[in-house]
Amino acid sequence: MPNKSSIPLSWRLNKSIYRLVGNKCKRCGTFFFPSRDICPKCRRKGDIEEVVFSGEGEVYSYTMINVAPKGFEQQTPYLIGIIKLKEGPLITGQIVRPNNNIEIGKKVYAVFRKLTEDSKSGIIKYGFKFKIKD
Amino acid sequence: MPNKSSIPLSWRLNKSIYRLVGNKCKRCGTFFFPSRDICPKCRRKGDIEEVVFSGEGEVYSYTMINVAPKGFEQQTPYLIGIIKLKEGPLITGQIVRPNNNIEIGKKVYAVFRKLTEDSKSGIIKYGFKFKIKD
Amino acid sequence: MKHVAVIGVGQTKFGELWERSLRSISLEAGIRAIEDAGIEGREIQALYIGNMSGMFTGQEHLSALAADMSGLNPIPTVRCEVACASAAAAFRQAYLSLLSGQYDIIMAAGAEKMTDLMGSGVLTTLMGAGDQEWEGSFGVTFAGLYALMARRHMHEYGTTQEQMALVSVNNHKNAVNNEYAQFRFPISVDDVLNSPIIASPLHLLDCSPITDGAAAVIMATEDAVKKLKIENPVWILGSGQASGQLALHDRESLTKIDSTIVAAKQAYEQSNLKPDDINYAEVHDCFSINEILAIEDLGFCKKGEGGKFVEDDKINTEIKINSTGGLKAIGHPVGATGIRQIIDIVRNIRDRGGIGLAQNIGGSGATCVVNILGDNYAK
Amino acid sequence: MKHVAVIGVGQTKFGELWERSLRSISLEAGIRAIEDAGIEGREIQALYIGNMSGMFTGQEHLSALAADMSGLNPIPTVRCEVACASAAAAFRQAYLSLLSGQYDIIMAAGAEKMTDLMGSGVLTTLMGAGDQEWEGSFGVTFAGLYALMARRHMHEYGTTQEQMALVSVNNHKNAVNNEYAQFRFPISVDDVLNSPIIASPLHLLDCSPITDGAAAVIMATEDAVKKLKIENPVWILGSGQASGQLALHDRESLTKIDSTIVAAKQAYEQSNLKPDDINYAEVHDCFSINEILAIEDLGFCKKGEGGKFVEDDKINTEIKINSTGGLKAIGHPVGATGIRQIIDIVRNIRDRGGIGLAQNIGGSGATCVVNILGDNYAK
Ligand SMILES: [Zn+2]
Ligand SMILES: [Zn+2]
Repeated sequence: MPNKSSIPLSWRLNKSIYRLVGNKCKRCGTFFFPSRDICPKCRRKGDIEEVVFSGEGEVYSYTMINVAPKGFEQQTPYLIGIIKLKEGPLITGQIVRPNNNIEIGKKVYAVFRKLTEDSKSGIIKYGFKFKIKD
Repeated sequence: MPNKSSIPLSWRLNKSIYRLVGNKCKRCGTFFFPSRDICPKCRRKGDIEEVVFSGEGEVYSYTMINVAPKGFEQQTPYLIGIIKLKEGPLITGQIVRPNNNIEIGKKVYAVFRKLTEDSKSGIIKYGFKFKIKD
Repeated sequence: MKHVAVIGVGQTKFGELWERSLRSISLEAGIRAIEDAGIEGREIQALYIGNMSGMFTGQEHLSALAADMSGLNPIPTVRCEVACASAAAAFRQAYLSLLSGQYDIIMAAGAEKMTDLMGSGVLTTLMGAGDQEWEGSFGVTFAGLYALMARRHMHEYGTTQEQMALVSVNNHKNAVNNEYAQFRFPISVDDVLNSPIIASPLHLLDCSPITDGAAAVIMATEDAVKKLKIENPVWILGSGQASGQLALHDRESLTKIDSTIVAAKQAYEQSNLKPDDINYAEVHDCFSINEILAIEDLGFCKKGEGGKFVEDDKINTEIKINSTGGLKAIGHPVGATGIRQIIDIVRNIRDRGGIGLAQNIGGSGATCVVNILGDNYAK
Repeated sequence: MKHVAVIGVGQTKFGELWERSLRSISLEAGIRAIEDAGIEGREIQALYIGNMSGMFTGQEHLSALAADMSGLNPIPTVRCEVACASAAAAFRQAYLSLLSGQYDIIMAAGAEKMTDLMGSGVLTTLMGAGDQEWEGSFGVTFAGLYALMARRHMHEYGTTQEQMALVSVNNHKNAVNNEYAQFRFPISVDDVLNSPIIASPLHLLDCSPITDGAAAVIMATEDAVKKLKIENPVWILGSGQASGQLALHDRESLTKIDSTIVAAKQAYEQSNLKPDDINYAEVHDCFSINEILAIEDLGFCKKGEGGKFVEDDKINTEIKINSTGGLKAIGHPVGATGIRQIIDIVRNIRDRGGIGLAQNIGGSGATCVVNILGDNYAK
C-alpha cells in the first residue's frame, strides 16, 4: 500500500497539510482545499491563486471510527469530521477527541499533530487535525 | 502484495506445488500443468482427470535473474527455466544452479526445495525446482 | 436503434470461498452463463470483466486470464474498473460494443476475490475507490464515508438508525431463499442496533460483508437472439452512467448522490419509463444508508423520505427492492456486484415478467451505472 | 460504417516526475489535448482512461478522479485495464463507443505514476500483468519473461544480442529530438552490451525504464469533426484487439505473439491495408526483443528475420519504426503508453501525411491492440 509509505507522496502533500495551503479561483471567487489545478466551474477561463486557510470552521458531519485501515489500528476509536471552513470549502480530517459531546455545527480550529506512524518505512506523518472550541 | 503472504493462496496451491499434481483431458489426451478446470480445446466436452507428473523433462528456455521482485532479493542471481515436461506441457520454475553451463535441451528432474521466505508474514514457501542431470 | 438482450446468466456462490481462486470463480461464473444461454461458448466474440483492485490478489490483467482459463482465446478482453461499479461498467461497455456493430455476442462478467488479503489491508484497498490522498490518508474507511453521509441525512431529514436497520432486516429476510447468498438467516432491528459500531452511526449489520464471488452474463444483439433461437431474452431498455466528485468534501451535498440522479435520468429517458413503471430494483446497499439514498435518488420517493419509505414497507409493497437480499445479505464482492444485480433482475423478469432496474455505485458515489431491463422492448 | 478521427492530442513530459501526482499528470494531459483540439472541454461526453495498477499509488477509480479534477463531471468514465495495453484498450473502447451512436466526442487517456512505489515493489506490481500464481510466485520478473522469449528466439532463429542492442540504439537516437522523452541521448551497441545484465540475455539497456507520464486524445465522429470544423483530423482506418494465454508456458511458441498476429489481421482487414502500406509504426519495445517480435508478427518481415531487419536498418528505410524513441527511450508509464503511441502516429501523419500503425502489448502478450490511422479514410 504505497499511500502509507510513499516518501514522494508525503513530500508532495506537505505544504498543503502543514500550512493549510489551498487556492481559489479569482474569476468566480470559489475557494479550494485541497487545491485544484483548475477551477471546475470556470475551467480554462479560471484564474487560480494560492490561499492560506485560517483553519477555522464548523463540524458539517462526523463519525467515530472503530475499525481502522492500515496504519491507524493503534488509534481506534478516532473521530473523523467533514469540516466546513469559514472560507467555504468542506474538508475531511481527524477531530481531536473532545471532552463534551460532538455535534454538527460546533466550531472548530485546526491544530498541528502527528497523523500516523508507518512502522514499515519509519515515516512519521504530521498534519492538521481539528479541535472543538469548547 | 498479497501474493507473497497470502495464507489461503499458499494453501490452495500446495497440492500442485508439493507433488506436481496436474491433470489431463481424457478426450483429446492433452496434459495440463498447472491443472486446468476445463480443457481449452474441448471446453465443456472435455473430460478432466488428475495426473501426477514425473517431474522429468528438458530445458526449453532459461534466464538468470539479477534484479528480483519482493521476497526474492536475497536469492539473486537465480535461474528461471521453462521446462518441457516429458508428458508434454511446458512449466515455469527455478532451476537449481548447475556446475556446468546451462543449455536449451539439457535434461532436468524436479526436486523439492524452499522457494521463498516471507519475512513479513513468516510463511516459508516450499515447492519444486528443477535440477540439471549432469 | 439496435436492441440488445441478456440471454444467459451464471454466478458462483457468494461468500468466503477460501478454497477457490480468482481464476477459478471467474471461470465457473462464465461457464454457468454459457450453459444457461444454451450456447457453445465459441460464439462469444469479446469479454468484459469488472474487477475492482489488483491489490486483493496481486493479479491484474484478469480479463486475459479469464479468457485463457475458459479457452476463449483469442477474443479481445478488457477489465473495466470504476471501483464497486466495475461490473455494471463492464455490462455497459459490452452493451455499447454490441451497439457499435462490431460484435453480436459478448460476455460481461465481474469477479472479486477479497479474502486472499486479510485484516486492515482489505479496508486500505477499498479506500482506493475513494480519494486516497485527501480521505484515505487521514484514516477514513469506506464505512466512515457512508457514516458521514448517514449522519448528515439524519441531521437534515430526521432519518433514524431504526430506519437504516430496517434496510438490513429486509435484505436478510429476502436472502433466506437465495441459494447464492452469503447470509441466509433473518435478523431483527435489535440485532442491528446491538451489533458493534464500525463507524458511528453505522453498526456492523448496517455494512455489507467482505465476499468472494463472480457473476457473468451473455449478451446478444436482436439478430443474434433470433439466430440462436433464444426463448427467454431479457432486453436492455435503458442504460445510463455518470460521474461525480471523488471525495465527499468536494460535493455540494452529502445527502444525495448526483451520479445516481444523472445516470437514472439517462436510463429513464432512453427507456421512456418513469420510476413508477419499475417492478424490481436492485440498488447498491453497500451500507444501509445507501439504500435509502438510492430510493430517493432513483425517484421512488422524494428526497428525505427514503427512511419513511423503508419504514412503511413500501420496498416490498410499492416496488420490490433488493428482493434477493441486496449487497448486505448476498455479499458484496465489489467488482462482481453489478453483474450479480443484473442477474437477479433477469431472474425476476424471467419468472414474473415486468421491468427491473439495477443501480451500481462506485466508491462513495463518484460513479453510478443504472440499467433498466424488461421482458419486451416494444412495450 | 461510421468514421472516427483523433482531433486533439496532449501529453506530459515522460520521466521520473517526483514532484507530480497521478491526478496532476492526468489533468495536464487532458487539458493539453483539449487545447490542441481547439474545443472548450464541455463537448466531451465520456472519458476512458488506461491505468495498469492501483498498486503503484493505492488509488483505484482513476477515471472518476480524472473527470473530477478536470471539471468534467457528470460525464461517464471508465478505467480500462489490460496491463501495459490499458491505454490502447481505452482508445479502442472510446472508438467502439463512438461507433455505437451514443456519443459524438470522447476523451481517451492513459496515465501511470510508477515512482511513488519504490524498489522491488515495482517489479512485483508489474508481475500482476503476468500469471502471479504460476510465474510470479517463482520469482520471475517481466524482464525474465521477455528474456525467456529472447533466449528462445536466439535458439530458433539465430537472433543475436547485437541485433537486440541495435533496437535500443535506434530508439535512443530517435528520441534525441523528442521533447517529451525520458532519455534524449544516443547510445552505442557497446553501451548496451556493457550495461548490467537484468535477466540474461537482456541487459539494462535492452529494457524500457520506470516512468511517470500521462497522455490523452480527443476523438470524434465524422459529424462532430465537421461541426467543430476540425482542420487536421487523423482517421482511424482499422482497429483490432486479441487475447492470448497469460503465462508463457501455456503457449505453443515463445517466438511469436499470437495476440499481435490476430489483432493486426483485424486491423489490416478493416482498413483494407497490408503491412507494405504502413509508413510509420509505433511498436511495443518494452524490451528490445519485443520490437523484433513485433516487426515479424505485424508482417513487416518473415518470422525469424526481425533481427536481420533491424541490422539492415530497414526500421528506418523500409518503414519508420518507433521514430520518436519507442518505449525504451521515451519511457514506459505502462498504462499511458498506448495513447502516447497514438499521439506520435498522429503527429507524424499531421506533419507528413500517410498511414501509421500502433501496436500496444499487455503483459507478455496476453493482450494486443493494433490501430491503424491515416490522413484520409477514402484512400
Ligand atoms: Zn472559477
Ligand atoms: Zn481436451
